[in-house]
Amino acid sequence: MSIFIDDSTRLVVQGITGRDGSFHTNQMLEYGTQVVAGVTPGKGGQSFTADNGTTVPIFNTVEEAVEKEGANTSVIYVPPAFASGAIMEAADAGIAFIVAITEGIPVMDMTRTYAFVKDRGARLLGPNCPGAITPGVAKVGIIPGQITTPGPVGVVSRSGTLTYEAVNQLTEAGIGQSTCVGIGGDPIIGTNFIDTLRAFGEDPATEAIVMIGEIGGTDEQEAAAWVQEHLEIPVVGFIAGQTAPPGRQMGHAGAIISGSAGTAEEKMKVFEEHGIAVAKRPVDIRALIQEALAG
Amino acid sequence: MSIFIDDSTRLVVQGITGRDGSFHTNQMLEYGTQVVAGVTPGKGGQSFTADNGTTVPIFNTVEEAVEKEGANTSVIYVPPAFASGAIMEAADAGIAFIVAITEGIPVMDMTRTYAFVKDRGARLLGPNCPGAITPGVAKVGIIPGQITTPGPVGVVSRSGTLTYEAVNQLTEAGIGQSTCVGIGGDPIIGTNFIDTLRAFGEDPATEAIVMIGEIGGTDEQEAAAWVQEHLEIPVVGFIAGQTAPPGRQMGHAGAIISGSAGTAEEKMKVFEEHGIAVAKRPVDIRALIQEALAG
Amino acid sequence: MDIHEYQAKELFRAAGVAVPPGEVATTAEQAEEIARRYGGSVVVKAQVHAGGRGKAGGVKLASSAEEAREHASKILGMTIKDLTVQKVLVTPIEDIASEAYASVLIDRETQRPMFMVSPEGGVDIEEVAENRPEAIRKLRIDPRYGLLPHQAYSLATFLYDDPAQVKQATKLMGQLYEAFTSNSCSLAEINPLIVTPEGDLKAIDAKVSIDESALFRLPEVAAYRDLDAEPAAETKAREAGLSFVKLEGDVGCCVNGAGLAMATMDLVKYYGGEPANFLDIGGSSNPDKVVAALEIITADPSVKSILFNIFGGITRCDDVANGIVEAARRIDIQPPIVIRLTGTNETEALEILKEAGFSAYTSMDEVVEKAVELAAQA
Amino acid sequence: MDIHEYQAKELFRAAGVAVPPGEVATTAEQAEEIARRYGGSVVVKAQVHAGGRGKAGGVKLASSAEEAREHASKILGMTIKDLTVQKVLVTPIEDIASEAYASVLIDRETQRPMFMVSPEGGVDIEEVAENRPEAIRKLRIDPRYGLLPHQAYSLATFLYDDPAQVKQATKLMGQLYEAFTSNSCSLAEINPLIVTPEGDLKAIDAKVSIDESALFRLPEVAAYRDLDAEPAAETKAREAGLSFVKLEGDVGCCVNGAGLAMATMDLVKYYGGEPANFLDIGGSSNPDKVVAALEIITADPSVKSILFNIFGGITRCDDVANGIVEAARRIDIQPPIVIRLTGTNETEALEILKEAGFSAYTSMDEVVEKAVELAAQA
Repeated sequence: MSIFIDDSTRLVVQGITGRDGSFHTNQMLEYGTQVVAGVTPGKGGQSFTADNGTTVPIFNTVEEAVEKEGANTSVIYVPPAFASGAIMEAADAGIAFIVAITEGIPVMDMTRTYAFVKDRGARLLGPNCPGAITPGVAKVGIIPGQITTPGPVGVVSRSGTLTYEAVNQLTEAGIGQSTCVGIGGDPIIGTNFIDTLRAFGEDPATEAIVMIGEIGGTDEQEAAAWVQEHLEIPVVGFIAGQTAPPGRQMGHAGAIISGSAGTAEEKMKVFEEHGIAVAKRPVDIRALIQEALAG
Repeated sequence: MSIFIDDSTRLVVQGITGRDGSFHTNQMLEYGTQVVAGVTPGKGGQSFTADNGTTVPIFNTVEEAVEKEGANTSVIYVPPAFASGAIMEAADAGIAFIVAITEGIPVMDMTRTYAFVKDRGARLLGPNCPGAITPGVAKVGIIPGQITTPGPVGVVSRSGTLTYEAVNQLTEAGIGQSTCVGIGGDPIIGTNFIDTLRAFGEDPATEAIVMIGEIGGTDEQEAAAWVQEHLEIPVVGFIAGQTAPPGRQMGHAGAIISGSAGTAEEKMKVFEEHGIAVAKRPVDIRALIQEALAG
Repeated sequence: MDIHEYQAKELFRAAGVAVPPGEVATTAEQAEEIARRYGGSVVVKAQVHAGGRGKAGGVKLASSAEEAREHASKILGMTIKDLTVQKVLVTPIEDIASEAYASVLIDRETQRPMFMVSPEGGVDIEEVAENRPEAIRKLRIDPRYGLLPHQAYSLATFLYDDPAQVKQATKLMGQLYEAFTSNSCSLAEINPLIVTPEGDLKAIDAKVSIDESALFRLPEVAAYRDLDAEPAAETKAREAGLSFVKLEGDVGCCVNGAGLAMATMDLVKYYGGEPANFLDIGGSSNPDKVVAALEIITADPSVKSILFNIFGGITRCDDVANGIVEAARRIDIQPPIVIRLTGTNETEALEILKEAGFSAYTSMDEVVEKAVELAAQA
Repeated sequence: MDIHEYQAKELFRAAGVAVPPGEVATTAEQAEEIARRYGGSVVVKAQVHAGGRGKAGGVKLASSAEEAREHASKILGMTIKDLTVQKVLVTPIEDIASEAYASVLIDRETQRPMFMVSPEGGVDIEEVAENRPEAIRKLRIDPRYGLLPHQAYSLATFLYDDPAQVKQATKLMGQLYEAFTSNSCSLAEINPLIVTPEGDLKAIDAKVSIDESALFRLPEVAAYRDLDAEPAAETKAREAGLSFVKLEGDVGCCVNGAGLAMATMDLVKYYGGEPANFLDIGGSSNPDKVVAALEIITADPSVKSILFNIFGGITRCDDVANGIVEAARRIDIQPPIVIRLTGTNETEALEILKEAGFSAYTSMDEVVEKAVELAAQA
């Protein structure tokens, strides 16, 4: 078992003919993901031929991809100016799980888009996220498949490459993952820590969770309180940004300490108060999760 | 029993200090309606003294009227430019049943307002409607109380004075009403025929229904189909506008025959096809409803 | 409120829609001059609030400025559906590769703005709807979000295959929607929407109706109202706060409430008469309104009897009675008046009327029968 | 992107907010001339992207044009939080009856724009939030509907009792929200919002941050970027598509991904070092970016060792390796470089680096320890 993606995932790639879209479609196909359609307005009727010889039909609209190929999941690699529209198109076409990789979508667009996706009852992951991977089954997004291995640990993270680091630590220590989810670092995201933790909590295959946060906002604090109240499996936490100065944005639009709120120190303290074991270094995740699984 | 309003109705009057608002607050109080609050921004803290000596507290916002007086129903007598905002304020404050009397609210405003009210889970009656009355219990709006009498017939109508005519016919013939509802003649209204018929269908006190339509649109046709499929009690129908010329708006914003659609002839035909007895004249409603009740 | 084609085109242009140039003339000489500036090859189009202008001879092609003048002199002053043509629009002839249809209106069923587009333009869209419904695409717009990019694109692909035209049409849908919402339209229609041989989309004809209720905050659009283009009686009625529509019969009707007014007209017909008008005096009972109503009704020479049907609610019957008495003092009313008053302050009203020598009834059927009888006798 | 107070006021004025006049001076003489035009009684305010200007001596009242010149000559060129003041805003002194606070920002929790208003203005709103939270009203706005009239009214009544002020404030809330949304702000703040003795509301200080992601469609706002007001290294980084923040330590960091970059800095500290910077080269692996990154890092004289931590995903390790080799050819890099590369094309990358004589690691802890050690030895 897993969360968000499994062997019933039928993926449509929005922006399949773009640079990133085509590169990652190859990667996803190679990993075994069922990529059933691509969408590029104006290129409907053409098809995408992968490095491994697979061909994927291209449509003008997501609606057609749903009707003709039964797509139920979408991944979005379109430029920021059009990404918000692409998300709404997917939700409007009945796609249940939408993964937006695109970085740099205007926040004002996302406030409306987030509301739209909720109105349509779909789940959005991201934007500005690496996507999700269920090791050995399917990947949707850009997480490198080779660093993952199937197993009992769910990974959820606001970061991209830091997620890879954490997953890699687990894999190197021989600990597999149920699903790895990058929720994205933007101020407005479709799926937050609690949403993901809840899904892991309902997944029988997930026995422990690694949660990777960073400075800025209060998502981690709220997640910690939720974990203590609702979750029965153990959680190991890590927070990046102990050395980040207040008031400066650290790459991610959301990674900024405003006034005295959102420091790494505060978040780590709240984690510990709510029974989440805190890793001081990424490498410490190994021992803590081993302990948790043994516990 | 009744629909929409009963003895638990606790009414707030939005625009209570205006000309229409104060006149009808008097009328509603006199009829026995529990008018628990009034709202006029800037006049919070004052109170409204009715002709019969009752005083009603005035608040700046509906929110206060709900918090302090437990208002659950609102009636709106504010000018068209502000009426749409007043409806949204009521819905946002948790009012469950909102009656908008105001005529001339821009349709574009109402498209958003209608969506807002639905989002908040409230019911809107109107705008541009005479409101509703449950004879002997309470009235919300402007239907003259003296022409009604309690009994088993539900009345629903797109029109104002034509509703009075129909109700008066019933009362003169000794046939009482459960609730009389004027849904309003605007193109965009909160509660349509089917919504009202459904409520009557679920009301054990209603044994037959009078439905009064007019030219324009297809609401009556859809209602007729719904009646045949879902309603177990008899319905008597009347349609105004047999002599109305196509393409001309007859007073109501919605009363216009567009092309060949929405004629009185068509609607009467559809009524008969779906088992609704059609009164040729308002006076014929008497006999038909007597038959229906006897049947 | 209907506005003229040239006004609709102004609104469309302001929203960015590609509309060919054009100017309005009120004389044949002006039309000639405009046509000369456009090189002579123009269309002269009657500006009246009526459909079927083409069939009525109100739209003519000219190949020279002189011909444009001749056409204009024929069209100006002609009558189309009872309306006298007082202005013509002179606009260059466009070459046409294909014609499509696009409009936005308010869909009563879903309570939302709705697009209707069809690749079959330049024809009566109602006919297309009836005969080939599959040639029409309807799309409702959620007012909370407006027209979304993928919706505009899907409308465009329903009309065109060529990517360049799809791109233009996608943009145009947004502009049309913007024109619709920012001007509080009840209808905004382009028919035909053409593609020129060069591949450019252009709005050749435009029809727009504005929601009267929104005019208070759209002063520039409100100024589009062309009083010359509507019957004088309707102007007078609107200014007095009445709602009036002229009909063909001889029984003048004065009623409070639109539904009751229609039911009254229907009852006139039921008893063998023909109503002369629809007239709703509205909810208020200002005696001045009643006077204005009687002035409008009596100005129609075909009226043979006058029928009042008042159900007092907000409307006070005594106010109406006073209005009738006042009007009888001020104007010379020839046709006989019969009156039905019931509801609020009915007793006082009947007293007032009786003193002034009017006959009053309390039943709708009685009064209508009487009015029909009086008209027949006249 | 932070913009200056005078720019923020321009955006507010454009949305209709009542903002007192004001002009910008870059010399003391200009300041004097502006002050003279305003009658001499002015405030001279440093225009830098930093809070606490008042405490730092960057805001001074003048009662004559001469005094304004003196203030300006002191403020221009002064350093506030590492930033040199290059412009001052000269604006008339306003008499103040009361001060309030109003802002709109993005609330991460509800994913919506949020108003924050307080009748306690002119002070640090964070302090108010901590000590007297009941003095702050927060209101989330549903982006599907925008600010509704009753919401604006309820914010206004939280600030004022006087009906005339409530009316002005209701209007102002709409204008502030309009400024916030139409300029894609992440923050739009008025502090203080004053009432003059005459009862007029005015925005005396303004602070606005713009969402960088929206600048592509806001060319006029994008032009507000003041390159002189930010460190040259950050300008260079942004232009190269990098994300860079200068810190106080001596271990230069070059990482792909913001989270990993922060974790790397933290690990430097863990092993007893201090990071010299935050630097995220982003997802793409263009060798030119790596060259630009090394140029920026080596331009900082406090850097004693340079640490690369690359986890290849989209980023290809061989591209990064090539960038490092290329940079070493083009620029003279003094501090020692240690490199950790893992992930996509790792093997090729290690080969490239080995050939060029660089030491490479595959574990994050190893490489950080080594970099800290090297910095300590330098």
